[in-house]
Amino acid sequence: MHAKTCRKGNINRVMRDEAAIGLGIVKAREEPAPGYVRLRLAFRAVAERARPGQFVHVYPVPLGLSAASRDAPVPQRRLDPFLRRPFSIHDADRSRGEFAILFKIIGKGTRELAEVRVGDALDVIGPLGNGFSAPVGYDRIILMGGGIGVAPLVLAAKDFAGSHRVVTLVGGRTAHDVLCVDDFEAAGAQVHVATEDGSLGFAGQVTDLFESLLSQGLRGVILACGPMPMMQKVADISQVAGLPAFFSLEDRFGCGLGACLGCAVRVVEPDGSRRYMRVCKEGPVVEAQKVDFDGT
Amino acid sequence: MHAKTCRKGNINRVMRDEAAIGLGIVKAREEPAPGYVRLRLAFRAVAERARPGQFVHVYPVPLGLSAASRDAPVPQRRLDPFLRRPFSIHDADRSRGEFAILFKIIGKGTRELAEVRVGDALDVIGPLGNGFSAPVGYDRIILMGGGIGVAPLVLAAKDFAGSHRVVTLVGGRTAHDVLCVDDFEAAGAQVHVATEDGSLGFAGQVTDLFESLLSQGLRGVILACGPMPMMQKVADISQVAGLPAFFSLEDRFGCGLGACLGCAVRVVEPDGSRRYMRVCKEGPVVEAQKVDFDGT
Amino acid sequence: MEPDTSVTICGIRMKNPVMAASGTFGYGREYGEVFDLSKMGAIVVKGTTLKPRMGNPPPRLAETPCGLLNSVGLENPGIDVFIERELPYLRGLGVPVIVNVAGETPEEYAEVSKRLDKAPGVAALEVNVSCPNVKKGGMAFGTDPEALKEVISSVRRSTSLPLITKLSPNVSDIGFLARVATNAGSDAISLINTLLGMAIDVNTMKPVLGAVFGGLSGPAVKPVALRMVWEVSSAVRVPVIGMGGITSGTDAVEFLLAGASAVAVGSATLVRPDACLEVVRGIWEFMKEKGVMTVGELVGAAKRKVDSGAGCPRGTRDF
Amino acid sequence: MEPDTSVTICGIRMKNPVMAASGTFGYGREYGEVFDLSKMGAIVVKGTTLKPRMGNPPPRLAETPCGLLNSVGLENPGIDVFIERELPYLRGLGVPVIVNVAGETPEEYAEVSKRLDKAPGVAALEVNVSCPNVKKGGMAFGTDPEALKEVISSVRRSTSLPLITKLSPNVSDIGFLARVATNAGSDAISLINTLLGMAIDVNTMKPVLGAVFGGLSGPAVKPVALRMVWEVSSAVRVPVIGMGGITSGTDAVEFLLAGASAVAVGSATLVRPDACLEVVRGIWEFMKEKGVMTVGELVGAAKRKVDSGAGCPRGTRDF
Ligand SMILES: Cc1cc2nc3c(=O)[nH]c(=O)nc-3n(C[C@H](O)[C@H](O)[C@H](O)COP(=O)(O)OP(=O)(O)OC[C@H]3O[C@@H](n4cnc5c(N)ncnc54)[C@H](O)[C@@H]3O)c2cc1C
Ligand SMILES: Cc1cc2nc3c(=O)[nH]c(=O)nc-3n(C[C@H](O)[C@H](O)[C@H](O)COP(=O)(O)OP(=O)(O)OC[C@H]3O[C@@H](n4cnc5c(N)ncnc54)[C@H](O)[C@@H]3O)c2cc1C
Ligand SMILES: Cc1cc2nc3c(=O)[nH]c(=O)nc-3n(C[C@H](O)[C@H](O)[C@H](O)COP(=O)(O)O)c2cc1C
Ligand SMILES: Cc1cc2nc3c(=O)[nH]c(=O)nc-3n(C[C@H](O)[C@H](O)[C@H](O)COP(=O)(O)O)c2cc1C
Ligand code: FES
Ligand code: FES
Repeated sequence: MHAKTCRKGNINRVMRDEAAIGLGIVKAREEPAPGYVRLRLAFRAVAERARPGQFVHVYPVPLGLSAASRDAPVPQRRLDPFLRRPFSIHDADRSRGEFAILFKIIGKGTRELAEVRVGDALDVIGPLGNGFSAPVGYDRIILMGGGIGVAPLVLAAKDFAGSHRVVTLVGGRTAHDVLCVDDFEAAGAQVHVATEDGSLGFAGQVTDLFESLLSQGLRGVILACGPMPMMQKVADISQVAGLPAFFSLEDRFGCGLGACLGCAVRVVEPDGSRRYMRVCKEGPVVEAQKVDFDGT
Repeated sequence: MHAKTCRKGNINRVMRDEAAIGLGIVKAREEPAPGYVRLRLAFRAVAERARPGQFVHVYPVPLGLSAASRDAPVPQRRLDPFLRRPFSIHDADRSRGEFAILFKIIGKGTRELAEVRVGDALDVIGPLGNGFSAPVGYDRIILMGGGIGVAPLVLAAKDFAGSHRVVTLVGGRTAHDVLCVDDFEAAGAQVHVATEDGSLGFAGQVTDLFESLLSQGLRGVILACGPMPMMQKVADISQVAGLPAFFSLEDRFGCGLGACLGCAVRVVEPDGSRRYMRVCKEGPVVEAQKVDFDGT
Repeated sequence: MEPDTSVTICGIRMKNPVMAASGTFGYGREYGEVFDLSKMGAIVVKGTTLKPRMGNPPPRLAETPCGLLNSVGLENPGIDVFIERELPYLRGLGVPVIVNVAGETPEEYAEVSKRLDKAPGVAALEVNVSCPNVKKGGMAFGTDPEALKEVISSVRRSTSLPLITKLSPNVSDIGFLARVATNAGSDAISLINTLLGMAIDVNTMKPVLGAVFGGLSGPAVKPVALRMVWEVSSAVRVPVIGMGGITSGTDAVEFLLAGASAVAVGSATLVRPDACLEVVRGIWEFMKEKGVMTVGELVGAAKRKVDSGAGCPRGTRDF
Repeated sequence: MEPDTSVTICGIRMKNPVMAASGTFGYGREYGEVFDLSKMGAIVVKGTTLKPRMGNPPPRLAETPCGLLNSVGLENPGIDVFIERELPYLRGLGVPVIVNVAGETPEEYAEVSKRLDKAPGVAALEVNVSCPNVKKGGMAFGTDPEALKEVISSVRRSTSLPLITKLSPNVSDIGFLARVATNAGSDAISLINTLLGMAIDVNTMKPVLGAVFGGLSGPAVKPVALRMVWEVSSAVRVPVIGMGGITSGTDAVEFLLAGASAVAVGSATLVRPDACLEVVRGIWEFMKEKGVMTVGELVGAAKRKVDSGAGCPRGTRDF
């Protein structure tokens, strides 16, 4: 059923039980580390539906409170930057109707998004995508995040805490790039840190840490997010270890809804054939062994 | 002589005794009427050099105090809107190093410019253009403004007040479009108002009021600013009355410096030949009889 | 009296002149979850070929100033799967469905068109002549008049459905190609498809797109699209469907004034799923405000003003 | 060691690869009041014709999304006035001066070139083949291979100065036209000139520009410009001067990576008078950061990466 299109004011709209489209009001903004910003947004329909591993598609320019309260049916949007940006749902407080994103400032869009102030309104569609799920038969979840890859794992740690034991491996180049350790601990997860320069925790890549923990007997379902080279290593290691692994993938998104075929990752089907999969709709979470790393 | 290019911080630069280029800090913002905004900007080099009838060329997106204080040699500028916008210098307080612009919200750029907050920094070049001047032999200046055309006349009223008697004719469609009457009176000018709907002052166009005052014996140098059809009437009437008249013209500007030939108004030379004149450099003030209204 | 936004293009009656542009609306399903598709003028589905196509390697999108590049590469499940799995859904929407047809040879275009000719629920075909013609060494059908004639003629022979030719903007003389297409039997012209472009990532020092080149769309291309609509609607007598950078009702009105009889919205939908409806509303509000009662009054109105003296024709302008 | 930004293009030694693009820098005087012009790579002056030209009626400019349209119409005082009044000033700046030459017939181009050949202080000629050819019914020299060949050949015969042909982007196959120009004797290719476009004012329901059509420039066209630079630098062996939408050092580096040996900055100068110097600084900083010592290392580097396997050539891409 279609929710009615409301032409006035800041009323958000739910799209056929799946995702909502509308304005998220910025409730809090913090910089957990230089170059990283965490925003807490009030948008009940998104927060209530959010599952770990899903994402929101956000127009990266804050509209300001005035814009949100104005009589405009759709808030005035700029033409540049043109596209929305995808961000993982980092956290969700379903009872308060709020969710969070955590992002790294890297380009035009995130630079603008970093300028939001509390009270600004952001144009959001979400939650989108499939989200993480754990196959039965494992009582432990192993979360692995490289750099900003930890963003989707915090909600995963919280949500899986009820049903699983959660171990988190957080990697970064230096201690400055290691994010969210407190959040994982607050969620009751056991946390291991790796830094490439050895400035914090294990000295080496997070995949090296992973191998070392595996050799100490760690077992569980792997949910990982990070740069492609890291993912490929995780795929290889988990295959050797015989553990199920799932990735939250990144790609350049257009619509975010599965319509434009702009986001593509090559996957191997069970019959060995290859095809491009829509990361936004059939992902962003993909089974590790399905990804055809040669095609990326 | 070239002033040194200063690569850091908010230091403004004077271009060969003429104009300055740099950041103007917003000191005050008010809306004298709905849809009109007046900004007072601190930029000493502009304020000190400003003559009535000159303009500033402004990039219409506020940069924010943070941007201004950042280590960027040139403030980050957006790509859309792309061009600067020209605005007449509306007022100048040379001792405080501040000047004002008064503008009407009409499109993309002025909509953004209207959003500035006190403390924001604007990228400004100015003062540019020739400015008003009065031929000798007249002790009275007749200022005529239609709508937002009053913007450049306030500084004219103030500056000519020392040497001339100043009469101001302000026209608008309704009483709401009649701006700056207080300012003209504060400058010691005698003010006549005309509204097309008769809601304030004389009922009719400002050019009708002008004719009526002429018939009552008014004489002087006419300095006018308004839409083209009004200008054409003023040109005709002043020619018949044998009075010198000068216009501040509007056109779409590119560089504002005379280099791109993007701003053109067709003028008649003394020998009767026609050519396009660069409004930004040879104007924006032009002798009324010089304008070839057929070529606009 | 309220403005009437309905239009009829090659016999297809539409509630309003706004279509979803091919390739940005999939086969409709994804947007069907977001808003009521029956409010649209028409839906042009994604480029469909005889055989399934895998499409190009990622990345397939790159944002550019006020626009985007795409190199999707006509990924589609092939015409038979389309007819079997997608068309029934589309047919049920109560909106004219236009199928964007692509191929590598005139024969392939003809075969796809023939299969669609028999499929109920197709309102018209849009012949996409901007994809590469491998037979002819990579030269697109849309830029070579001979090849264009051949493709349109063979499609014409294989179907009685209304034919819309979608022209490529990467040409010197778009009006000429439009005449070639209509002479070969096209009932309407749609334009513009994307402008060939590219982006380079200075960090990796490589092209951003996996396919190196991609098609530019979005507001950045609007001035070029408007000019081509103006030229084509002067060159041919068939209806013109204008697109390229439309994000608002005002943009759409510009295209109508330039001579388009209908418009399509592409990239804007990627940002605002219901962009088409926003555009419809904007057109309606513009008509209301100006007291324009039918879309027809707007079509080509700017041209009539210029013809009557307010500007110079193409031959006399200088740059 | 510090990066060396100097380059030599057809024997013209430049401090850096950044030129002011023709038509946006006048004859230099206005910007000479704003910053030290001797820091520029080169100055290309505005299009100059045999006789004075009045230019087009206003409005001549229209802002568009991330760009602008202009229809200045080659307003200029004519070659003799240029040589007498403007060249002496330019000569004194200590920067290579390139004169943009335009005309309505091959003979006119040749005559202008001949007069410049004898004028001291001209480093090269840029032959602007994108202005209308009235003789040939409004078809621009830059889109007709035969006409292009004729113009470049006759200019070639009338001067020994280095010749740069400035190509129009409004064509199907820019690489082919570049080959025509170099075969006719051009020593370098510059591109892109503006894309033909238009804007319509929905309030007046008329085109914004007095001349109806205008040329689109600025960031909006950058993806098209980059692609054409990539194509042309693959099609010819002479140096390519790239332009179209450059506003930063990063933009310029993209053009170098795509195969340009130097770049020009046009529209950006209208917004930031010293945009060229900003671009120079940005290139320098990029080189410094990446440890690139000479501009030559950047030229075409993205192409070398793709040739070595990271992408597909033009013939195989799809849209
Ligand atoms: C499903 C998903 C979830 C994500 N979650 C997060 C998150 O939680 N936190 C976070 O910091 N980042 C996340 N990203 C990456 C984030 O979307 C990009 O960093 C962001 O889009 C960059 O935008 P920009 O304008 O700053 O960069 P620009 O380089 O200016 O962007 C230009 C274009 O490229 C796209 N783009 C550039 N880099 C990336 C990238 N790495 N991934 C996808 N698109 C890119 C942009 O969206 C835009 O369309 C996620 C990406 C995806 C696909
Ligand atoms: C010398 C001069 C002095 C001016 N002084 C004032 C003033 O004091 N107060 C004031 O309100 N306005 C003034 N104007 C007009 C003002 O520049 C325009 O209203 C403003 O540029 C509109 O910008 P926009 O982005 O809101 O409109 P848009 O329509 O979005 O602008 C699109 C483009 O057209 C140009 N443009 C649109 N309308 C005009 C116009 N009427 N005149 C010039 N360019 C235009 C813009 O600069 C921009 O390049 C002056 C113009 C000139 C030439
Ligand atoms: C992601 C994407 C995919 C497209 N796929 C097709 C296609 O399959 N067939 C086609 O004819 N045009 C295709 N186009 C072009 C659009 O239909 C349209 O002509 C173009 O994008 C210009 O309109 P716009 O600026 O509104 O997007 C595609 C455009 C985009 C952005
Ligand atoms: C106002 C203006 C005037 C121009 N005049 C000329 C000209 O006289 N001759 C010419 O070859 N190109 C001319 N051009 C084109 C530019 O030199 C340049 O090729 C084009 O604008 C693309 O670069 P840009 O995006 O950096 O502006 C002009 C461009 C503008 C904006
Ligand atoms: S982003 Fe459009 S299909 Fe995934
Ligand atoms: S705006 Fe460039 S010459 Fe006047």
